[in-house]
Amino acid sequence: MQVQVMIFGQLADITGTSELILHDIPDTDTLQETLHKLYPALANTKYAIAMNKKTIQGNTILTGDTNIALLPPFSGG
Amino acid sequence: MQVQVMIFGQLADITGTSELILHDIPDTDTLQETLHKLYPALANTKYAIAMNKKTIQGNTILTGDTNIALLPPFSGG
Amino acid sequence: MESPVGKKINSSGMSERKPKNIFQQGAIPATFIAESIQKHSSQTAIGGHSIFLGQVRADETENGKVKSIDFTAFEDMAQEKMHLIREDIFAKYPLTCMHVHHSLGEVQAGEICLFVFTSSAHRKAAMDACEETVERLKAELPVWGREIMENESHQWKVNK
Amino acid sequence: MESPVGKKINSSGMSERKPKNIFQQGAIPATFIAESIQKHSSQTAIGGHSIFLGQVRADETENGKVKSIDFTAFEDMAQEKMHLIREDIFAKYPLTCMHVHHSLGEVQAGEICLFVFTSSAHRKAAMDACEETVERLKAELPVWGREIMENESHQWKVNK
Repeated sequence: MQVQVMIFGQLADITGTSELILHDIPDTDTLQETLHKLYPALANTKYAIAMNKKTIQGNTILTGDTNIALLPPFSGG
Repeated sequence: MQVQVMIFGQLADITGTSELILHDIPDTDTLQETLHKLYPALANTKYAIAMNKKTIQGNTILTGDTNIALLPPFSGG
Repeated sequence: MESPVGKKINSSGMSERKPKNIFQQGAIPATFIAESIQKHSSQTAIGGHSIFLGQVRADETENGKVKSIDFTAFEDMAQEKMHLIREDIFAKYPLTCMHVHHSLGEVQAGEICLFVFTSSAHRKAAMDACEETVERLKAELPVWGREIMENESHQWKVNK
Repeated sequence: MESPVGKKINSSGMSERKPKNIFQQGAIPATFIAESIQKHSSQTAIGGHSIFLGQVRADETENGKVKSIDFTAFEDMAQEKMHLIREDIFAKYPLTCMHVHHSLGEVQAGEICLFVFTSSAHRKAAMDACEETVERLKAELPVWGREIMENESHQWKVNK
């Protein structure tokens, strides 16, 4: 099972990358722990999580290959 | 003392003219009586009166040369 | 760069607020609208523009289908009234600028007869000011539209 | 000619409602806006158009003066979200059509980065739909603006 993590906006300034592939992540809480260990500054930054292009609330189980996006506050228009 | 009467929109269809000059009209009630005698269909038509480009309410004394406009309901835009 | 609320001078000086002729003969071309938008690119304090365009509808009426509208106005009174509306709107909203253009004479169905254009630093003022200006000018400007049918009969337009 | 409220087919057929690409590279030219307006002259059931334009402001910030904004987006998600917003707005208002265009990449201060265009038989629906679309897309589309200063430093834009 593979998780593609897309990283946008100011979050990509923190991570230095706009995409990561992670393996064997059971749920989004675990994903966040993993990411915050890799990039401690992420933990202090406000962002939303989208799973397969839909914003999710709270911990969500990851089954099968999943697209996850880390979305800082929107500022289009 | 001279009153210039400007007639707009559908009112000019009734009167057949867009401008009249009348003399010795003391007030707007008298003006309306005079006009409704000349053009009876005017009496059954909704319109506002502007004196020197300002809409007036109720009977108004005419002193000196005056511009009067007969304004049917607006339909610009 | 914004004009302070209630003050009578805006960013481009008094000239913006002097009575301007809002009337032009015939339809308002899309290219005219584009030029008007383009002119604002040097006004870099603007963050939002709101535009309303009135277009002549080919309404089906009991007298036939509308082919065009022939607009007339009591121009002097309309200009004075528009100036008062402009003053009120500038006093109420922090606008950078406002432009109003209305057709006189015949405008064909599908063509533009009204162009209202407001700009401000932030979108809300521009949108609210545009809507209020449109409502006020439709209610207060002495302008009349005569609908001309395809069969050449005509009837006077009634605003809703 | 109006699309019935709550129905999913409008006057120009299903094609109007299929997901459309709202993104284009760089600023939105005034001539593009003019062409878009001009295309509606054949739609003679339209009585009013409402347009909102977002323009890049040369804001003075603690990091310097904004020279341009570089826009990025999660495009796939933004297109899907815009499609849902479009469906909601068409269900709520009797619109003839709606067009939305948003810049990606760098847009200079004074240039247009957002173009929202709604049309309907009567003005109120067009104006309300335009405003609601602008508010929703600013809140819901995954798009980010990076403000680039004259001194080449940058900061991320924050929407109000």
